[in-house]
Amino acid sequence: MFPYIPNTDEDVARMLEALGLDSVEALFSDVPEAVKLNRRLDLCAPLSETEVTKQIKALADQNVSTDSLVCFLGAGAYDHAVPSVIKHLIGRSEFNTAYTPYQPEISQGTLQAIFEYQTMIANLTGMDVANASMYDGASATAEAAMLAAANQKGDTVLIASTVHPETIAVVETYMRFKGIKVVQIGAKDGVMDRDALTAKLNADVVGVVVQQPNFYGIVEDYSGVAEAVHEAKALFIMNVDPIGAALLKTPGEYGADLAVGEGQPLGNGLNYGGPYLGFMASTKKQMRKLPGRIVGQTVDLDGKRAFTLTLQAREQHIRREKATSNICSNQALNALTATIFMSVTGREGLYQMAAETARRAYYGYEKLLATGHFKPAYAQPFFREFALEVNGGADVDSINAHLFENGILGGLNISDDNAQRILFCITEKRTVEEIDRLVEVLEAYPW
Amino acid sequence: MFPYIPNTDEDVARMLEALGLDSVEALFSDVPEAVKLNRRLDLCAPLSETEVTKQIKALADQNVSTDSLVCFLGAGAYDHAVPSVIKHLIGRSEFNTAYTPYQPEISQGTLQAIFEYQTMIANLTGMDVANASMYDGASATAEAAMLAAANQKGDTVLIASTVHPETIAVVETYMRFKGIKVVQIGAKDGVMDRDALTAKLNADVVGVVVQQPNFYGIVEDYSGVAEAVHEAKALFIMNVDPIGAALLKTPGEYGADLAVGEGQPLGNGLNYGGPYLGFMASTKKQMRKLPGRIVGQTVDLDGKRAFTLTLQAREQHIRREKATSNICSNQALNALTATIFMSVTGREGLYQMAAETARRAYYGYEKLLATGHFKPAYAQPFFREFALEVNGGADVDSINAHLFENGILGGLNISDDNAQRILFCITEKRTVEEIDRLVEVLEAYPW
Amino acid sequence: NYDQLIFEISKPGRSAYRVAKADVCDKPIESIIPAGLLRETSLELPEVSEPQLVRHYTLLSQKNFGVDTGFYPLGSCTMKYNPKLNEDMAGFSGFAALHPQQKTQQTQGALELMYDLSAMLSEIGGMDAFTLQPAAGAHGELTGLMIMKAYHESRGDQKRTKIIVPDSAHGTNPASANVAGFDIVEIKSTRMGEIDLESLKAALGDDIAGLMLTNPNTLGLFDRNIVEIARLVHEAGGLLYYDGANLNAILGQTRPGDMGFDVVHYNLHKTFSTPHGGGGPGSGPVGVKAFLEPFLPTPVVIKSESSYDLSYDRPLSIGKVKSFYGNFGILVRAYTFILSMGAEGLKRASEMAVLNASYIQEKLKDHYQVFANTKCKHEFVLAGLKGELTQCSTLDVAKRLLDYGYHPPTIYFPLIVPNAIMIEPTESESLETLDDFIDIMIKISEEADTNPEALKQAPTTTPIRRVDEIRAARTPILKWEPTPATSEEA
Amino acid sequence: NYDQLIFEISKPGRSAYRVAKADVCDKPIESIIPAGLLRETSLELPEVSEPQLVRHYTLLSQKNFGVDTGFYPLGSCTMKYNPKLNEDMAGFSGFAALHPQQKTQQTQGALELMYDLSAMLSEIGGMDAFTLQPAAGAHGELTGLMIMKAYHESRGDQKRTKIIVPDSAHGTNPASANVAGFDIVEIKSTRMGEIDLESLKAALGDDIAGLMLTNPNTLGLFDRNIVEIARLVHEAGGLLYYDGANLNAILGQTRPGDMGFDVVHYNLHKTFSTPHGGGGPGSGPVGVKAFLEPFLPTPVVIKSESSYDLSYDRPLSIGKVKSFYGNFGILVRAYTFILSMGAEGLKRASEMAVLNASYIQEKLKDHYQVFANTKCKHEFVLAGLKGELTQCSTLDVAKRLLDYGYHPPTIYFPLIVPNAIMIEPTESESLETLDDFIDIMIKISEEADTNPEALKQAPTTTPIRRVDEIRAARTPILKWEPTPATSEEA
Repeated sequence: MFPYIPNTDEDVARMLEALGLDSVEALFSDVPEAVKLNRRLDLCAPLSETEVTKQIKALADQNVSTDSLVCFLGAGAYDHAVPSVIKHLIGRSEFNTAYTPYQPEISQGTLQAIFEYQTMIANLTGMDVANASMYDGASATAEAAMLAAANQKGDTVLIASTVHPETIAVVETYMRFKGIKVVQIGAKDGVMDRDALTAKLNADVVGVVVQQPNFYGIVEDYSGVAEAVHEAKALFIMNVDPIGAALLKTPGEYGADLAVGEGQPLGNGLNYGGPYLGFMASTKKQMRKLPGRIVGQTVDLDGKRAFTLTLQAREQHIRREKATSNICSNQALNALTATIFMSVTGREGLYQMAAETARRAYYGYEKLLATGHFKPAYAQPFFREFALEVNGGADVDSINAHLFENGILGGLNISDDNAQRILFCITEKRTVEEIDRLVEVLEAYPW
Repeated sequence: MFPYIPNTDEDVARMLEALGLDSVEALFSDVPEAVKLNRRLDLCAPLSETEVTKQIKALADQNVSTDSLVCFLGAGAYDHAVPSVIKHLIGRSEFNTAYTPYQPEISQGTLQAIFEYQTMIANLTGMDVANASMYDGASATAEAAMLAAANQKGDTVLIASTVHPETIAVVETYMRFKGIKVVQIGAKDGVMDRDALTAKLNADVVGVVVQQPNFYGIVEDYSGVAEAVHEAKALFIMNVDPIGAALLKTPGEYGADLAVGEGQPLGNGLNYGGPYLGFMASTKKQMRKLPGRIVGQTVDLDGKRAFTLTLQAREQHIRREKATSNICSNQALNALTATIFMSVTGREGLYQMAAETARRAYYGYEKLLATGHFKPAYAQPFFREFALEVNGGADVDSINAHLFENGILGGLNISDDNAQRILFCITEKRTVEEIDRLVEVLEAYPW
Repeated sequence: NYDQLIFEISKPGRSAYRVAKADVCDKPIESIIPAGLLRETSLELPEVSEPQLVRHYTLLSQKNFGVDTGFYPLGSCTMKYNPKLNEDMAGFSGFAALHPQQKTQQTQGALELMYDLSAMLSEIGGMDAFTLQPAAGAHGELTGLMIMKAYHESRGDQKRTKIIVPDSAHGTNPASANVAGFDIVEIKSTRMGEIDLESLKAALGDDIAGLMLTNPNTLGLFDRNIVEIARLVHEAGGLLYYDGANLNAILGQTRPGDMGFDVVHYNLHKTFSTPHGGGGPGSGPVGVKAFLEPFLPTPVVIKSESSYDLSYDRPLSIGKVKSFYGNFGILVRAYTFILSMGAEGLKRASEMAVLNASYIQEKLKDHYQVFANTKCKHEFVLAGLKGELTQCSTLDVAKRLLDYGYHPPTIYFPLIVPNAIMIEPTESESLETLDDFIDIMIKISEEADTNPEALKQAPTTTPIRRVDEIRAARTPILKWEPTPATSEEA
Repeated sequence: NYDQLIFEISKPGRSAYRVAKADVCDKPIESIIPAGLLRETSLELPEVSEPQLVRHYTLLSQKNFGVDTGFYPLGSCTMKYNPKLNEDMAGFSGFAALHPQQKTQQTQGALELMYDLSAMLSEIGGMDAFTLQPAAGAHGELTGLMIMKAYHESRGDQKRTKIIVPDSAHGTNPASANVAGFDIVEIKSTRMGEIDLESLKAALGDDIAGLMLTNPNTLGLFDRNIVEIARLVHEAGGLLYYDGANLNAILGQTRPGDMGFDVVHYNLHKTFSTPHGGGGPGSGPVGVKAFLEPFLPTPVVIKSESSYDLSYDRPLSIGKVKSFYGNFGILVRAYTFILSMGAEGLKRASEMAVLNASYIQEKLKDHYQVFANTKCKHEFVLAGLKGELTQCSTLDVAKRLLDYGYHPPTIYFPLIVPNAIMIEPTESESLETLDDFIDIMIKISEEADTNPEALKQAPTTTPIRRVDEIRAARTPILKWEPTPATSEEA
């Protein structure tokens, strides 16, 4: 017997009898002999829970995770606090064993939570509306570019070179197959080169993509960008960090048309890169062009407030090849996680988390500079990450190896031929003791 | 603000106003000044989740648990498999944030689960009825002895010296204050000395307590004991292991009046000794004398099957000083754990778990003897634990230290002045590789 | 509305579990354990698959009401919020997978936690030492009483065989005293549930081992004569036992130790937020003044310069009341709560628990019978519906609350208050919830007059309606039996 | 019936969270980040305490139906049981706390798991290589189609700009082809939902990049002409894409690779038991034949003698479709499922999924309209109620099922079946559940004649009744706004 399969031999016999069949094999008589497998799959035999657990725990134990390292690594995935209630609530099986809420009468839990999520994302980004989630920040950015390409005249997407490389890569893949050009806007002192933007903005451009804070952790000043982009009849797309958004000028304030971003920091674990979630918010004007699920408020037959999937005319199951996107399953449980996270921190908590992150990052930054082994890679304000250049050219990989031996997960190596550079990340989770220890261990490196 | 307290300053002001008070302090004006604390409690300041987690994880990490050791230790707490569903189901807050089911209309979940538990415990022990749980196996045994003392004539409880020492200790404490004598029945070759029993059984005896398998893991033959005990007008109380009960002759089959035991092996984690649960089952005759909660089946106003706490006339909140026991809160969530555990394993799974335990223990026993470094302490059949005497007198503590250095948690040291003895435990969770490695590491000990 | 027992969805051959069979030792069991020692009767446990099982217990859970699903003002039970963080901390494998028989060198973190927790509990209660061994409040009472008895006996004072218990006491108090081998002297309370000093004086004598007291008492009132009471009992050679069930009222305000109590127990599952679990596990640590420390159960966690250890060498100890060291997993939860709240948070918790109770009392006092119209602490007691001729009872009020989505208060306790309704909101509830509860309570008091059937038929919105308790007790059905029809089928 | 939004239980000053403030760097934020870069508008997030929050989402969850609460025969979605063990394995901190930017020397276990899982998926599907990067089924389709396009382009075959999609296909098929930059050629299916060979031949040409197919198809029927179809497409220079949504029908029986498919995607959240999460996260790995391997997204997990690594140096790769390596946590769950089931269990799962569907089909075929009365695989499709003049619709049947405690089947899909009711029971359900569902379905078909209002008014037992979809779409309310009254109060 298999624990997950209730049918007993007697059940099977009864059901076969009802079907007038004499064997289970007969159920597959319509599979042509030519394509029948006719052998056992070359996989393990069924294992007991104890065996499975031992085997998989052995794999997990081969990794050295941030559970046993002090993490100063960011670059697209962030070690912010994950409030304890999250796991307990998303673990409720009414949430996690449900599927897309096609039947609103028995799905108000998921639907209302998404409605709350949409509200929070819209409020966080300062936009009018948000959808129910995308796969991740990178693909959400690509979808935003696709939206621009589908609705604006032209064949070119501009993307700042200060956007995360993984995001640029995903945007490039999506655009390549749709026949849209991707042109990068160069950087100057770590931020988008405004002159380059001006030079490249023309009638062929459908959208301009920037990131805040950018890949180097720098808080860029995007004042005036929206106006320039709109003059070129293109959409201004901002990829923003959701923790940073509590503190920094919002896409809405900058006049963006679309705000996207990676929602991982909103209570989702690191999980070696996924599942995370992408978020997407827009102005009212773009509302009916948004990809993916959207939940709206309405009433039921008795006039009672109710929530339901809406604006489905945009979606693939109705529009098929004319749909604005092919997304179907999204990252609903991660969006629920983000919703609960933002409810836990609330207005003040999220602001404090962001502010404390900035303060601790700044503390670490000054302490690291004080060692004399680093200088700032860029003279720019930053939020949570900062790039340092190694004085004297010591090798960043070797520095990181030294940190690792001391239980510290160092920053990302972003060196190039010209200089050895390291991108440190400090969140509100890092204690002063941990930051001091990072500095201390670095001091002990054989410079 | 405190995350667990919703009242805002404004709420407090409004409520004080309604009360006609001008400060929170005024709420405590009835506390005499002489006993007011008037200083801050000397405890930490409120900590954030991140801080609490770091601090407590540091404590947890100071322990070397069976999660990182291969466990051959038993002696009252057993490393059997804990099916994964248990945590997910007992984590449901409708179960774990409820209290004693005083209101049956909104507590059918807990009540039905306890009814299922009672049924399973009765069936497992071969008894007629069971109560809803006791604190642990040792105190359940003491309660059984109390029951005997309250209802049988006499002032003496006999307890086999092969019962777990912790259980004997708890029974002695309870009896001491109630003015009941506890007399131990000596052992011969690891099992209760029948002649000693016969010699000590007299009219003063209210109950006889034995354990199966006994403290040394030995499966004792209790045939005929019930008859002798009953002849002395005493109650026969068997403390049995619940996994072993699937395989071994039951208390019911031996004619016991009361079956008690430690329910930990039924899906409860080791938890450094608790929370576990005690179970207690009896013949129909003793039903109305059982201590603690009992759930019964009845019907509701509409005639629908329903469950409710029953026979409460026995209990402290009704009977006060005339109650048969003072127990109020029991170990309900652990009993639920046991219920789910027995539902997961089911009839066949629990038998297989017991049988596989016995087979692997036997395999390890033979392998260990084959090293030539041990001889059997007793020539008796065993179930999961077996006592070995060290040949040549090497020190058991030193052997265990050697095992620990190799990631193995050795058996309990039960040496005395005459011999170095070790009590090994092997459950169905131990793989052949792990057992072989135990032997291999032992071979490497500098004998 | 799901209504099957796990046995009723069982079918031979199903299983939710696979046991790996090692390919060594294929011996039949009879060759390992003689056949005569083996079970002969069949093992009647359910046979279900995992999907069925999970659905069964998930649906069962949905028939339960918990703190996480609604307001649970069950007086004397302190149904406060159970922080999820507590669960996570107790779940660390360094605790959850720790074996109680491991050497103390391997369990230093656990021992440190217990040592620290004892110190914190001592500071909170003004006591000198704690045992964490008792598994619940009543178990703590028993332990404390044994300590008191052992103390008197150790001084050769064998005649102190009686414990004074007020008539307002929790039922566990006299029951525990009885189990500890004492005789009980019940004394009357005043109308406010306070100790009647004259009755106390009359009861005191050289046969009295001590007095058990809850303060604030079971009416939720703080006994202002506590200093005098303590003086009287001590003068008579007795000891004072503090029932900590109501500790949530006084954190950071006053301490049992400062009031003169010699022995206390706390309910960690009440005051310190560990989940009640449908009736347990709880934890009932017992604190004592220094002169009673030698009598604490063994082992005691001790600290040396560099490490922690377990001390068993305590000749005056009462011995053990439970295996090993107590409900350790519950201790971790309570420890987490104390760190999370800190000194300020614990004080605030009591303040808000008292404020919430006082507010409800104020708002309901004109709508229900009042027994003792005075300042309450964390809970208060109403004396049933107004209108002597009402057709409805306190039980009806409780059942009607179910229809409105509330767990009823404790009813008919304390015994000294007729038709008692004992309300304890705790600090976890919002003013909005309190206001709504108050509105509903008032509405029910009106319904009692205008539509008594609504109360008497209540509840009607719950998975089942009122149950036949008498039938349950008269013809007890305490376990499931296959019906003959089912047997035939199988 | 709880009906508040989290914003409606919010009150200024409440908080469920405490952020520790370090006592270093007390600088105002403006001295770290210039004021001009800071947020000016207020941040409208709820302010609630933790007890309120936990109760809110607990009560919300209770308004949901999931596999753990009942039968969920949603066709094409494979709502099988989600083993709890999967969750535990994904929760190991060695996985859950692993940072995607860590060096591969620190992530060997994760890489080994991905490498092994790819190999297992290849064996199951008869493919040669897999990417685990796509986050969902549709994402996998898109990835697969990009690979097909990149392949043709790499051969200089620029004119293959079209993808053939049958009219019975899942909506994602044409949508994905469009997003991948293809034009779509829709071909008709036979009455059985099989590919019409003549239509296929007519559509094939040197502008065709490939054909997307689900087999068994969306009617649940196995397309017996699959070998001929593969031959025709390949002969015309096209590739075959296998939509793995229906893979649960054929595990261990036949393999897409053996049928001639060049590219496949699986839905790990369907066939491999990972929870659907209310709509995700899913995982949509894509498998290819060896000649397409160079086109897989980067990075690819590679194995050397002693270790695993991530290879980015793949000049023909389509690039990246997602950050990092895919929904890794979902991969762990699927891996766990495969180990738990083993070769025998996977085969058994498909057998029982097909048996269960066949059994329901057999029992319902006389009570509902049958579209294609033939052998089904893991699901089957009914064509609505019998009786041409019935007042009730397929939607009414679905809504009536809610009253009986069942999640309805997929309805009005596939589009080629009028009034479609698409039933997929999966292997997780017991015969008792199937029989009860069958009885209810028959009862509803009778009610449609005898008491049509019962269907048209359904559901009446759910937290809400039918919703006004038109209003939702016409005047979209997509986020909560404080009502003026609330604003004033605040």
